[in-house]
Amino acid sequence: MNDILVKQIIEAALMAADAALNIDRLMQLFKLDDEIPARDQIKAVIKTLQEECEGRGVELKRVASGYRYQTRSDVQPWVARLWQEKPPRYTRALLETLSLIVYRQPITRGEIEEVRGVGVSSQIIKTLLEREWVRVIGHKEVPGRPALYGSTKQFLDYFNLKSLDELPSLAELMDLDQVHPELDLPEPEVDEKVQLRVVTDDGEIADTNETRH
Amino acid sequence: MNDILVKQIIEAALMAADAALNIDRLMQLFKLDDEIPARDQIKAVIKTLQEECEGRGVELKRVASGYRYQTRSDVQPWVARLWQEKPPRYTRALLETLSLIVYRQPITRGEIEEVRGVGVSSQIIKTLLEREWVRVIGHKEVPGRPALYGSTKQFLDYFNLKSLDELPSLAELMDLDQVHPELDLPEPEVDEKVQLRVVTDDGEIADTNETRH
Amino acid sequence: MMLNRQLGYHIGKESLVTEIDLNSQESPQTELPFAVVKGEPMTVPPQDLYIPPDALEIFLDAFEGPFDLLLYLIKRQNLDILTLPIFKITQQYMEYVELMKEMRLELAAEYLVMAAMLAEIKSRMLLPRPVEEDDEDDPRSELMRRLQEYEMFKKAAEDINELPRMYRDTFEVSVIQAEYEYEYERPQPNVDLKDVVFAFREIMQRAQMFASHHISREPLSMRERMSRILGMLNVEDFVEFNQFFDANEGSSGVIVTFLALLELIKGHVVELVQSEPFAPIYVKPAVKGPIEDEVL
Repeated sequence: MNDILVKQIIEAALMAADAALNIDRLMQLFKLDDEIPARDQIKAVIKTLQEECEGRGVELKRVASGYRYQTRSDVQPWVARLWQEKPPRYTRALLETLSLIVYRQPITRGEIEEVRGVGVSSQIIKTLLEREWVRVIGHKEVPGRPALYGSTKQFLDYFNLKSLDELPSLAELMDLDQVHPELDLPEPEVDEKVQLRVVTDDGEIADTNETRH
Repeated sequence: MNDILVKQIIEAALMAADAALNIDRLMQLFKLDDEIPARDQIKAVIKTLQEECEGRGVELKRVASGYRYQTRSDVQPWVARLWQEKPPRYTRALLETLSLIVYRQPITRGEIEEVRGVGVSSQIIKTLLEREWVRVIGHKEVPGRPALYGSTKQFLDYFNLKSLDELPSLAELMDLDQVHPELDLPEPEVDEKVQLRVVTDDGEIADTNETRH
Repeated sequence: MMLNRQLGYHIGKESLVTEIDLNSQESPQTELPFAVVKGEPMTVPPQDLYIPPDALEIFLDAFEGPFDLLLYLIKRQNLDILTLPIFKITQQYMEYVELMKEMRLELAAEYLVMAAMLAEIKSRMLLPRPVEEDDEDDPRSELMRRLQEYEMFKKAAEDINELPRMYRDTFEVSVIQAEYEYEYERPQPNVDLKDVVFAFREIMQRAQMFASHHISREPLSMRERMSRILGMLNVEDFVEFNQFFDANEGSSGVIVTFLALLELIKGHVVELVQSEPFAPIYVKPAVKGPIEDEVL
């Protein structure tokens, strides 16, 4: 494989990865190729890539777990404004997944998909795990041993609940009027709001555009 | 603010953002500064950044909702090995439904079924709505007030398109109207018009068309 | 319009494909075999009319409806839609439909509608037509127009499938943000409990016909208890049965715990072990060996 392609692959992988990658991990990218680049070659490529960051807005840093691209600290005050203006929002798919985990725990991803009728993206599960609202509490002893998800104490804390019992039951939910007094739920328009989210929920971008029209 | 810093900030912001950023959004990063770079300056910076991607593993691509850095498709086979998960694939039924919504928007489910000659499952519509590739853009004033579906910016973003104009043009209807001139078939241009109408959601699209690379 | 049966057929098919999408390592769906017959994958539709009986249903599944099947019949013989050989096609189409009926397949209504349409066109073609009549009354016109239109979108769908697509052909770049002096933390989305509760209500409304009444009456406290039991088993592999019960919770608490344990055993999530009669009963996770972390 030619050197340019190796360099392109390594740059792209480091830029697309969610976390730092070490040399071993980078070498694995080539495992299906006839010729795996040598460790030294990869190191040399990284060095070149680092040099090429000279004067740019990002740098290729070495951290404990490997190498990663990150924004330069001198530009970070501006970059951070991307998130300061508007906190991101969750999609309805995520909220539905969360609600199923809360109400139907322990539950597997497959079971969630079955009820929802559509696939659940790994991203959603990952976000919920990172937020520490759900966790893997076991594995179901069926083929594939899928993880079983349940809600956490952090979930209860965030929503100021002492226990899940404080959530309205399904029967209560189906009869909205009954729910109102207890939960102080707003009018059914909430549903509309949630639906609107589905439409505009690429977060900030949709909204900034809206302001221009 | 000096030009180098502006360029570094824009590069870092585009690389750190989760989604594409448009020029307005990039200008907002400087709103607390004494001097906000002009729109033209930002465009020029983007052009330079695009040129600097030449020969690299990533490119700065223009899509419907703005600019985003993404990995080049030539390195995709290697970069994809970072993740175990395979990208989702879509059924023909879903893609046919999507193509009807995209090319014939606004369109009702009944009209889609009419062309396809089979029912469109709710599943498919749900998946498309959830992916945010299509949305309900109104209701047809006929009995039942069926929803009218249209495509979204997210659809364009996902498929690497700046606007509906970039979609492959519909195959021309064969010479059916030549053989049967009285059939009064809709000209393909009808669809083009619909496309143009929908495209107007981003003012910048038009004036940066020529900067595509 | 659409029969319920047809709807069921599509839902079943769609969820099947979703399943494949999530787990399969296959290359694009167009290369998927139509069927596996006697161990041999069939990657192309059979060239003659004979379809092995066990493949017929899947064969039918390979088509997106009567237009698709008709197009296939026309293309297979290098025929032109514009000179739609209605007799030949009708004959072949009917042979398929008959075959499907013989197999007692639940034939989608659309296929029968098309059969009727073809039969009608055929009979009108047989009627003598006045010489001065123009093409407008060609009985085939409407069918030809619709076939063409369908073919156009079939092609458009293929084109869309070819477009470079996120995660299949490209990934977005997302570099880490440097820490800087203000120690800025990315804000997490705020969620209102109402949104979670309403999301659940909505799924349940949608999925009501699938929900078992038994499950919907389950008290949430039992679900929570199931999670708590599994949490204890995460820390320790073997926990003595008695340890799950807290007398301070009163009889209702004990019952909830007991039901939760039964539910977990039923779901093959935990197992009970007892070395000999009257020895302490232990609860352990049903999974043997180390639990692999979910790959995300």
